Amino acid sequence: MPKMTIAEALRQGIREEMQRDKCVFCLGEDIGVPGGFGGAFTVTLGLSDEFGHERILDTPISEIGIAGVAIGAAMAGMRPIADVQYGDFLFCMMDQLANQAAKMTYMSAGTVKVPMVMRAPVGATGRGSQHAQSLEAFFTHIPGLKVLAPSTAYDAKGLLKSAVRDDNPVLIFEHKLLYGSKGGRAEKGALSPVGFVPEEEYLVPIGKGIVRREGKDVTIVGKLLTVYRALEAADQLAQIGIEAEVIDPRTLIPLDKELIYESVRKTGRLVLVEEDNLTNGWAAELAALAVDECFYWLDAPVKRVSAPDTPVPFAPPMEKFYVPSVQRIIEVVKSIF
Amino acid sequence: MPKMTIAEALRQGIREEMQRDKCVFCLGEDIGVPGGFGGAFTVTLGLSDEFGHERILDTPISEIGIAGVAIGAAMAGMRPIADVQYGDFLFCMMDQLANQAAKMTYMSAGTVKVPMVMRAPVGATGRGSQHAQSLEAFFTHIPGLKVLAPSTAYDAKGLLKSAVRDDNPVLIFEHKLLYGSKGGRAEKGALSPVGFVPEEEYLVPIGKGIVRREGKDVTIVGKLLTVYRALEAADQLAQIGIEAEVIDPRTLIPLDKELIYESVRKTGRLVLVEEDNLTNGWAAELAALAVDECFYWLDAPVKRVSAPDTPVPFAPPMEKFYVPSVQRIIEVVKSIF
Amino acid sequence: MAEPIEVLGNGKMLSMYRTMFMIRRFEDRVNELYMQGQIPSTLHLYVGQEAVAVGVCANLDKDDYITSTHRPHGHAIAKGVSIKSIMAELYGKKTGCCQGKGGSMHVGDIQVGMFPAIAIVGANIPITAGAALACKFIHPGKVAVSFFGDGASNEGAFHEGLNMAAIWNLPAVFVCENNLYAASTPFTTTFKIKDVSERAAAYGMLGEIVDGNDVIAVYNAAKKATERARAGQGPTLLECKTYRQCGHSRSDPRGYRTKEEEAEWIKRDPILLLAERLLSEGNETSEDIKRIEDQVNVDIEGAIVFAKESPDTEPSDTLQHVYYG
Amino acid sequence: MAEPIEVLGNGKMLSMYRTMFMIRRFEDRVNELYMQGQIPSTLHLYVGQEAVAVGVCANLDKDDYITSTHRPHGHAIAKGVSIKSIMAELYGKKTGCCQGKGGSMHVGDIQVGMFPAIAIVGANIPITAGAALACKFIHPGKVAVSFFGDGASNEGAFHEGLNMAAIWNLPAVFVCENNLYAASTPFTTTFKIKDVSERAAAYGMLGEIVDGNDVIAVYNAAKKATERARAGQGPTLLECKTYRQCGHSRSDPRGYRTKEEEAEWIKRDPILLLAERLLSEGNETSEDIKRIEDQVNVDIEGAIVFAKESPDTEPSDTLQHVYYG
Ligand SMILES: Cc1ncc(C[n+]2csc(CCOP(=O)(O)OP(=O)(O)O)c2C)c(N)n1
Ligand SMILES: Cc1ncc(C[n+]2csc(CCOP(=O)(O)OP(=O)(O)O)c2C)c(N)n1
Ligand SMILES: [Mg+2]
Ligand SMILES: [Mg+2]
Repeated sequence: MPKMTIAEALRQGIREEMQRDKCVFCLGEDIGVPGGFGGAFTVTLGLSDEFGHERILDTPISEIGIAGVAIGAAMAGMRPIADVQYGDFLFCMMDQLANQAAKMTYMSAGTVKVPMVMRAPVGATGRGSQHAQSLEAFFTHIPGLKVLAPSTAYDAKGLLKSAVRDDNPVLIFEHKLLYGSKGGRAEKGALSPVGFVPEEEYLVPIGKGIVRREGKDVTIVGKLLTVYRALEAADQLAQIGIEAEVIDPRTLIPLDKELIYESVRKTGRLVLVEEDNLTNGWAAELAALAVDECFYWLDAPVKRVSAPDTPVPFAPPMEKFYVPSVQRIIEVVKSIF
Repeated sequence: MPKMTIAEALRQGIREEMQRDKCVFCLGEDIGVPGGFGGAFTVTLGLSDEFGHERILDTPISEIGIAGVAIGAAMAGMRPIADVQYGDFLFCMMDQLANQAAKMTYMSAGTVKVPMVMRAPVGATGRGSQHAQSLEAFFTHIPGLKVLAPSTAYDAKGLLKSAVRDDNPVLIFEHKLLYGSKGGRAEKGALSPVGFVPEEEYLVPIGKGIVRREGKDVTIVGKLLTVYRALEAADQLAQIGIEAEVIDPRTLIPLDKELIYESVRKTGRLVLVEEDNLTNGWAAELAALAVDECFYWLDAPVKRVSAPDTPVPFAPPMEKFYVPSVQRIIEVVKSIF
Repeated sequence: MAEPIEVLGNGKMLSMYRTMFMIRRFEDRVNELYMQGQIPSTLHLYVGQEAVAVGVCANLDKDDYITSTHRPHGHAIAKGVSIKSIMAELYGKKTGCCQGKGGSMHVGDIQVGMFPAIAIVGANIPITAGAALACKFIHPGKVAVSFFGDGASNEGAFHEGLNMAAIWNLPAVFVCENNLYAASTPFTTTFKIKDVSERAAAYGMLGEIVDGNDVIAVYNAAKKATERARAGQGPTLLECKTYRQCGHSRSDPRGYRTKEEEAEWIKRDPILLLAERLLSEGNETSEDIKRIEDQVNVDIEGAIVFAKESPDTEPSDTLQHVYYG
Repeated sequence: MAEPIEVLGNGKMLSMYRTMFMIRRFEDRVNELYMQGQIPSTLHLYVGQEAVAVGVCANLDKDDYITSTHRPHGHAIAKGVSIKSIMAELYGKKTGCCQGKGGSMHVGDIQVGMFPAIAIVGANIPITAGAALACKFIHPGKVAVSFFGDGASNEGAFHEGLNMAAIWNLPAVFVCENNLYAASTPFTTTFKIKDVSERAAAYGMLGEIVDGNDVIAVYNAAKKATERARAGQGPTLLECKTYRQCGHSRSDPRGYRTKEEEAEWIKRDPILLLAERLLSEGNETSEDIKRIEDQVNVDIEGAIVFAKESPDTEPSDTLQHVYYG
């Protein structure tokens, strides 16, 4: 089985789905230009040679248009895979995603479907406030959308393929430091996990989380980059006798709640780690679920290790402070023992 | 002291601020057209006669432009009061609010200010999915913005005046069923609270909540319309011996956390009521704060009485089901005793 | 611009007359029922603009697509959505075209190629480009048509959608119904140009203007535009000059315009104009026309009865259809 | 288009030369330092477009406003932001013009009328209209100028912002730097029109095209546009045809364009062109020019030293400046 980066796994997933179904196509900025980048993080690199420029469609810088075209094409029978170069630009197409894509099926009483995928890179990478945000929490609050957050190459390909086949609008959030993009598009300080990815067909079901590390003392839930931070923290915590269970939900909407409840009911402690502003972040929802559904099992306050309530600063010392660190996770976990 | 509706109180507040400071002006769609509506809910009715069409500026249907113009004018020394006809349209200007207005002061290290106000009517009123949403939770998640939610005429005028004088971008969410708009613009099934509003100058400070009803058994926090639903529920609960304390935060960002903590530490029970989708709503943040800061005082699970995770349906029986009812609040409160 | 009526033939003329009259009666009755409090919510009526929807849709068949706006009843009827299901939707009944989920501003029926109407001004425009892209890919010969107002052309969505349709040479027709007002705001308040169609040039697109109250003129202009689109010759921005005879929504006293202006336009009522031509050039008799109108009235009253007698939605229906399938 | 050099006078010419050369050297050195890993993040350099920023800003003073983009170094230098504070910002130092909060894509200094640069393509355009509105209200005679690229004119924000500026006759100048590419995407891929300036007509706005590599031509065109704006005669869309000699960002191999095309444009390097005119028409000597360049090099090396020796930010600085005051 070949080893792949997340960028390669996504590319392979797109390739397989485009080969399988002629209604699948990609649209976005700079995704297929000859001699170009293959998207901001090389995910579509080379695909326009394989599939041509009609199916790897380079768009104007028009995010409303990209989303609108994807929605219209999807309602008329296609299966678009759209992308934005940075998740921050989803705000430019927010109406199309929140008011249109998410509501068409509902307003039509289930007679219209919008099978589209929107991919968005997130995470702070030294680019300042407008190329760094994590937008998951805005979209987990919009009924009608599904929201995915793959953190491994295996999940990236498997979830992308499931997303393309889903009959609903699906957002896939991808972390810039996990892509493993190469060459001129590589990211400084990237983690770039490489993993075994079957070349043959497989799907990762939407709505199933996974326990990345078993433990009996505390449950730590992370997503994307913070899954890795949590795992590193767990290893260090083990050395002082705290066995942390680390959960990667993989899908944010629909959420595998039972997996989390089970773990919390076992450990009695919950720490949530995300690279996003604290107030009204996704972690708030998990805390709210836990204090409702697991109240009688909780032995300590539910803690959130999030970014502070500030825009993302540029200078490295501040950005480092902004993103939840292994050290902060360890301290917070210790604080509830 | 005269009695006013919220629409009248807002109008009076705008009038006073425009008289006080020539840099204050209004912009929006249909706000000043002669013989027109004075905005979708009559708040600016008549003001263009008083202040002229330069200061009550009718705009094209261009939400990106409205927000962008407000931001640029604010950074260059004006104090714009912009509005959207329905809160749902804030999604059309999301980039300007989230990426621009909220970040200019930060990115400039505090050297640039954006003293603008954006008013937005929210709430379900029989208009279907795209004229009905409550968008508070999207904006409480954006550092750099302040978010207000006045539920009485007194607070509406006092908070609006504070917002106009604030040197930061302030969003004011107003509930359609609370305006008390008259004539052709009246709302079916409106609550239209009327209250005493001093004609002279007064301010309601941003960041101070208020206890609307004292009680020792359970804390209920609502906002906008659900404050009234909570109060009604509290009266009925009193008849079965449950004394509920009802809190109206009035300001969502910055939030008067201590007021809520104090109450929860006293009652040991917390129920959150909001007219918004459950998942990742504003109530999630309050639950997350409580389970962290009040954990050892909580005697029961923290409960949320929210709208279900669906778009807003059109037909009255469904819409009625969607919006949290007095009955649902009562049942949920009983369920934790 | 308008071809002699013979070219089209009386059959076509009469069927367009029938549909225009159907829309008019539908809106008039809906307005009465709304005033009586039988229909909930708010309404944006199409009175006076019937020639646009009918003249355009007479060039479309079931598997061509249209997108619409907050003012969609006329488009829906012209595209062939059953008046029973539209009426029932306005009543919020389970038998409505959106089973009560959508309401007036979101009527549609994918079975006849109409997506749920979109009440976010301008948002339907790039979506139309997307549907047109799908036509190009998988429904050759089909077109996607977007209806929107003068005000909508000030939205960023208009700009992005038209440019994409132009550069990809998509089979789309963008029908701008310029009724001189965006809600209460006069055209001249928000445009420094004379005609919306001037904006087509900004995208290298063909722009045309037609008398939106002359259904034959609209029909012919739309015929050219749809034929070009079907033949792979690209999109058109078709501006139809027309007038909303009623208020913008609900009870709108229309204080922002003069009674004289209204009178001028009502003189050029599109249904009146067509009736006159049918009598003169088409030498139909007023009996023929009366017969059509009587039948329409019967149908509409039938739709009202159907709507009233249809079952209400269940509260728990709220929870269905958030996701497809 | 370009007036004879005498009209402008050698003083002006030399100072524009100085600023253009300053930008060029600044970008070249920044690129070296970036490649050496001394400067973090990513960079969008302005090499080849210097004549636009300089020719336009030579018509502005400290209290006129400009908004910029992801490619702002040239605009900042031309508007008078100190190169020390820009350099320090790129290094992420506390002495930077944004105290390390902004970085390359957000440099600015309100003291000299430059808002933080906006890296959301097109988003600065309606904001410029807003600043122009404020000029009209409270800063009579002042103008607001927006710099943006060809790609930005496909954003909805462009459409809405230009229309508002036009209908309100605002003192704004919209400077489109058409460098033929949006990142890797050639102009012709996303435009069916020949020139961005054609879009001005869609708003009833004046549109002009100028050779963006001829600083005198840019200066004169911007002079007319800013004078019109200051005199209350409304906004202009000024398209400057130019070329980005460097890559789009960081290490961009520029495989999407030919070396021949690059060579053609480099032949018309704006700094070279001005130098030639100074020597011929301006009859300056190469010594005069050399003297200017030497001084600039000294200043820039000084800025680099300043940046390197400046203190880093503290982690806890992150928490400041979320709100004003
Ligand atoms: C994005 C957005 N902004 C504002 C509104 C409120 N609104 C509804 S209809 C309307 C006027 C639309 O004018 P026009 O496009 O000319 O269509 P018409 O009503 O004349 O048919 C407005 C402002 C909306 N629905 N969507
Ligand atoms: C809204 C938005 N979409 C996409 C991007 C990513 N992006 C940054 S620069 C760029 C190209 C801009 O092209 P142009 O406007 O011509 O300016 P140039 O880079 O040529 O100076 C793109 C697509 C962005 N920053 N903002
Ligand atoms: Mg109109
Ligand atoms: Mg460019």
